[in-house]
Amino acid sequence: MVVEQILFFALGSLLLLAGLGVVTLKNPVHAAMSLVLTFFTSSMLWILLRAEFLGIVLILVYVGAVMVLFLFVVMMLDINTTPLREGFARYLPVGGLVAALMAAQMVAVLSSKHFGFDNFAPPAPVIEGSNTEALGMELYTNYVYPFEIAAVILLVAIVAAITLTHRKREGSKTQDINRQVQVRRDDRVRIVKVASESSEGHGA
Amino acid sequence: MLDVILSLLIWVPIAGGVAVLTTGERAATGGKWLALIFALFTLGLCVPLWMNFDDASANLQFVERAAWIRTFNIEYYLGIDGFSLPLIVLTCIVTVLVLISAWEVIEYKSTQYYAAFLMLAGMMNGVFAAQDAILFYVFFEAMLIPMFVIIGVWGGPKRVYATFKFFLYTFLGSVFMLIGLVYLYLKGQSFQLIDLQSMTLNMTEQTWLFFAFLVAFAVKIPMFPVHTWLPDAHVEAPTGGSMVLAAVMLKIGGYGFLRFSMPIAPDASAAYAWVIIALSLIAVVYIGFVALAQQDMKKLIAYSSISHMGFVTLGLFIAFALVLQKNSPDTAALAVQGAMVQMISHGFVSAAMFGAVGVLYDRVHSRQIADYGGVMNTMPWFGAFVVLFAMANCGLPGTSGFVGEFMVILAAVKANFWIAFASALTLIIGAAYTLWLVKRVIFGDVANSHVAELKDLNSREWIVMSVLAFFVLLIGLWPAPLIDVMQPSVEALLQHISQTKLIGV
Amino acid sequence: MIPLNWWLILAAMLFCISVAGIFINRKNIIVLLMAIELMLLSVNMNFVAFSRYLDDMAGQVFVFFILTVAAAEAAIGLAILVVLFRNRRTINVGELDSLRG
Amino acid sequence: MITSTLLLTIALSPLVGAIIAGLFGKQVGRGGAHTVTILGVAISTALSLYVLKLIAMDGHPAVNMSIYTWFEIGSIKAEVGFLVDSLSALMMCVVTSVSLMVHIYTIGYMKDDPGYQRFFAYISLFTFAMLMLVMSNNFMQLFFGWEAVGLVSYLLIGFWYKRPTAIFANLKAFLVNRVGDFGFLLGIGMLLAYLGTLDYATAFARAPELVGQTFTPWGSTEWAVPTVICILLFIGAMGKSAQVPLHVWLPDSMEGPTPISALIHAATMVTAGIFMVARMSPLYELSETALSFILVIGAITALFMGLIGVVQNDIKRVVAYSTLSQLGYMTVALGASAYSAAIFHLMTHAFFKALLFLGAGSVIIAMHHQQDLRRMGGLSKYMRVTWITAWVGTLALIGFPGTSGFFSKDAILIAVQHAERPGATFAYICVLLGVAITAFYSFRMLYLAFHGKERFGHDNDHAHDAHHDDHGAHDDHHDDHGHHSGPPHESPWVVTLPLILLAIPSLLIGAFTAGPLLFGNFFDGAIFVAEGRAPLAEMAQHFEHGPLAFALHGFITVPVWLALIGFGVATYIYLFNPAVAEKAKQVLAPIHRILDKKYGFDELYQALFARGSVAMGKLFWQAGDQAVIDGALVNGSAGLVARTAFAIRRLQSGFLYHYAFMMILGLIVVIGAFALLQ
Repeated sequence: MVVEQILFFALGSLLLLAGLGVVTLKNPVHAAMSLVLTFFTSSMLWILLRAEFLGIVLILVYVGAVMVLFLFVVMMLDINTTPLREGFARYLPVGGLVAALMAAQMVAVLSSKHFGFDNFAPPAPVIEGSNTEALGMELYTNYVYPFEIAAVILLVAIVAAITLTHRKREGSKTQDINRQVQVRRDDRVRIVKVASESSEGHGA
Repeated sequence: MLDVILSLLIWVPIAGGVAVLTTGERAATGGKWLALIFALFTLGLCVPLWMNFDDASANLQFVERAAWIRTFNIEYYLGIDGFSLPLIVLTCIVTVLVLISAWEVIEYKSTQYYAAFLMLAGMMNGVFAAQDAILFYVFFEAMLIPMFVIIGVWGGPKRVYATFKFFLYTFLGSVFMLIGLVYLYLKGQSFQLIDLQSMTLNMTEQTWLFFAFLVAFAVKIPMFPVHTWLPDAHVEAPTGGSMVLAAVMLKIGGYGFLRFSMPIAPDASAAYAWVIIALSLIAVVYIGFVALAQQDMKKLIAYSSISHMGFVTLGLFIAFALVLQKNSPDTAALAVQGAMVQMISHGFVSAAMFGAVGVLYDRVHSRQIADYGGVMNTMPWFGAFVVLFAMANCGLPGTSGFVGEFMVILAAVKANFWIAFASALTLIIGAAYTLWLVKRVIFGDVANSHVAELKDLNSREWIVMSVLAFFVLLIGLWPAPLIDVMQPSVEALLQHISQTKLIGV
Repeated sequence: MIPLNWWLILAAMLFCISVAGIFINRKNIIVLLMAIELMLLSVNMNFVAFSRYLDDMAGQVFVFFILTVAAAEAAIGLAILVVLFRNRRTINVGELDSLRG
Repeated sequence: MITSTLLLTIALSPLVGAIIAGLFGKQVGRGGAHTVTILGVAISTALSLYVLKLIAMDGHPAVNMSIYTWFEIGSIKAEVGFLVDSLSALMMCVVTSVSLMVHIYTIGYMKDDPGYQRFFAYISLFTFAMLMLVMSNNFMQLFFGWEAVGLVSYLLIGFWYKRPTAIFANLKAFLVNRVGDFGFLLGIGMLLAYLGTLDYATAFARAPELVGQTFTPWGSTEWAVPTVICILLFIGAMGKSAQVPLHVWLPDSMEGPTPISALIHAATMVTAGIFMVARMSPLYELSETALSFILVIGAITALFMGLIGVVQNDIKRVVAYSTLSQLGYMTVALGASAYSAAIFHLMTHAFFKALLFLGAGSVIIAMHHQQDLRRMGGLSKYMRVTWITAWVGTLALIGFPGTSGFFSKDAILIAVQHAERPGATFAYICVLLGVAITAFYSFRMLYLAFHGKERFGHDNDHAHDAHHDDHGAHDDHHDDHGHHSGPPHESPWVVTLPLILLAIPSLLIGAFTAGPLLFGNFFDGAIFVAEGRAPLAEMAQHFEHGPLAFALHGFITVPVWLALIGFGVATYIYLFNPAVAEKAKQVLAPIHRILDKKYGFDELYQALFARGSVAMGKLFWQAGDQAVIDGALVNGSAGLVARTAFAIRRLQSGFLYHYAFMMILGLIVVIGAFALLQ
């Protein structure tokens, strides 16, 4: 049991450090990298919590897709970050104060008499079967309908992202098959009657 | 025909208004004649109404009942008694006079001007004939729209401010009344006035209802603190507009007290009667002095009509003291009759005064007293009429102005000497500001070139002035027919308010 | 054995860090978006922890849905960012206040 | 037999004349106007005399009938009706006869005035109003007549509406009358409240019930109800009959044409107040304090107004102040509950005062509308008839034994002497002094106008232009008709005939009517005097052996001696050496200034009431209406809404981070609330 605790503390502190990094690092790319680190540590934690499918999915979805997107955008747009950074020091105390206040509030709420977690039973024994199987069972029976909606949401996201950013690039040649097929003979051919050059003299 | 006469009185003018609207601008004179025909027809309807009105009974007559909104059992319920009849006749007369007086004066969209007045007349008749609270409320609100248009479109330079102020003031007031009515409905499941009046209510309910109705009708009368919209509305309104506004629309406040506040919440009214009496006395004296300091003719007459309307509320509410403490029902009847006659007579007198100012305004386009002087030299007949109406305004016996005030002051002496003392001051203050106006405008030497080339009354103005003079003198010299018509209703009202509603609760 | 409390406190700390992040660099949208991702992550942490301790798969299912939503949100956020950049040549929040009242 | 048609014709014929002359003036023309009006008034005069004969001679009982109901509410009834008894019959005759004289006189006086028809319409309308007042049998119609008479006097004073002083005077007259009517109406209100009826007969029958009742105006003070009612009614009389505090309008009403000064401001309207108190004698007898109040007010008016008459230079104002003082005498008689003496003096005064006024009018015509006594003198040579009749009038005025004035004034003096009422001695002193002063100023006027050096002289036209005496009211209205210079000449017969017709009763009527009126039972039905009081009893003994003996006896009484003193002083100053007048003026300069300023009443009222109320009106209007109600409440609330809206608008700053910050703030608040509330 002790190993678990050690692991928990190590990963937890790493997680917090990475989170801090995301927020404080100057260069957005470094911030993105620290966010990736955050995701990794949290997926390990999730595995610790025996939610291994989700841990893997987290890596795949977030790190694979979202972070790549972030980096792609950061790199593509030549954003000069200098103006974005100033005011950092000025707002640090306020930010810190608010964060501390919220943390205090949450801790007060969580550990106090409301939820009564302190006398919460220790984790139940190992559940049978693999986590993925259980998740699949749950997902495709009780939560089919929300699952479909989630799919629709993703579709909406795709369509929205494309329509927003799509630009019509001028000068790109495309064939309009339909019009090509409808062409008829006399659109293209014109017969012209020209008088033959006669010998008896050049016109009066 | 008799059993539908009230609906005719309401819907004929409104239909007439619509018909005149359709004639459009091209056939302006045709439209005007059509409007006049409709107005005269409505006035003609009043004759059988008055003839067949049985002035011995106090219960409703010419009753029409039809379901309107079943879910809240609101009914299209019409009926008149002694209080409504004279007011309806007054409305019809004033409407005809207003149409005549605006014949050549209004060129800009004249048919719409006429249509607005016809619709206004129809709705006012509706207010006086409605016996269902919601029907009353609908007409009460609908009436604002034509008036809003009349002042808003054909008014003077600052008309927008004036119309908004007028509309918002009245509208705010009437919202409180609606809350009161809804509460009553929830308690008694009915909107008919008869049921509302007979419903037993405890003191707190009555107090709340009384103050809700007070806000609505105090704005309309107008009573002291909420009166500032009237001078602005009158200064900016066209002549016809201020004639109707002064002659009839102010009476709806008084009529409202008679129909709603007093019968529905008699104990609260009796308990808070001193509030109304104090406000009325302020209106009579304070506004009298304010009228003295005016430079604008229309503002002066507007303040004078607030002061005269102070008598109406005074007459109505000293009746409580007379019936309950002094238990002399006859003097209480004298007070309420005085209030009613004051309403009718003020209708004619103030319409005439505004008509007179209108005659001058049409010629010189100024309402400032300083711009006039010695009008009598160039317009002798107009001068004679103005002196007559000025005398009626300061309550000279023999004119209608005197009858109402005389009865209210006499009744007030019995109620409390000092109330009578304060209200009788109007004899002096009223005479002071009216005759000072007459002195500066009518008498004296010809003041300036404008006055020099004034022409005397033309035939149209002659008709308006002589009809109003006839009624002012008729009520002044022989008020008996008007009073006998109202007597049974007054006695019924007094009998009703003498019983307290608190026994059961 | 790790009591549930710790997990919750850990998630709460993470959440507060992301809130601080929003405060600190108020001008840089990208970091803002990242902070939001961080928030979502901390929420997911809670869910997983509850699902584990209450032995109920619903928590994990919900995390699954949050992931989809988060991805969609990030995608659209970046798309807006790109469009914004194209029109205004800058994504510095300080200069973008044309929608003020 | 007095029937309702008879009484209606008496009352309405002047009205018909007025309507025809007024509304159809153009069509009827000048001749038509005055014939129709004079015809109307003549009819009512004849019928009134017939009625008086019936009631006085043939003992016809008093008539009390109602014509139509004005309004009827439960037990309260107000009708239009007639009560004709000895008192009102006498008043009807006085009113109609004087009015007839004035109508005839006006033909001459207003000969070339553009408003000719209008003037005739007004004076016969006035006669109608006065008759309605005199003949009424209930308080409502009395009030109607009361205010109608005030209206017509307003119209007549302001007849020449082009002149600013005239329209100022008529507004002042109407407002002061209205102050009187204010008290009068409250009196009627109290009567209705306590007796429940407006009708004379029932009111007088129930009057004794009032004796015990008290009225608590405020807190603990208790007032006797009859006293309050009588004083309030008397305030009305003070307004109408111009007693001291409310007298300011009468001298100014001289702005109107002279005929109306004679008719309204000497003979009829001003006596309405006296008539009303006499008519209400059953009420007045119930309250001692009210009677002594009347006594004191009358005495003050009699003495102090006479004093002012001494310093007046305008002929009409001298006569006006003498009217004021004579009215004071009548009020004093009422105060001494010698109502019959007051009415008797009222009648005789009507005749000789109208005579004096019309005489003054004839002088004014002759002097081409010059009213200033200092511009006249020695007119006796040119105007014999006016001069003689002026003498007759003056003798009657000062109460020269034998003349009608002597009988009526003596009756008052004796009545006051014997009245045992608080204030009686003070009144007696004032009245006695008044006799001397009356003699002094009336002879002063007589000498300045008719005797002595001709001061108008050749500088006739000079008299017209610049020289404007402070209150010398030139009728500049008349200048346009081309004044022909040259010596003054006697007025046409139309003017002199009324003078003569009025001179006869001024001399003789006293002797004939003193007996029955004062001591006989002429007024039995109408005037009620409480048993204990018989003010005229002592005079009755002197009167057994006929009026002539009484007149001779008069020579040795105190008042006549005082009159002779006054006459002597006036003759010495104004006939033999006028310089004394100037010297006296310097010596008594302060007194002269006070008198000239008419005790400052006018300035006080003008400043306090006129300007004061306008200022108060402005204050209420600017401060009250504009600032408080409009500014603060109406536009103020609108402004408030606008300001709050602007403040909220700034929250939408457009910066993303502000919105984020607000979201997080909301989150913290929610968690905080959740944590706290659990």
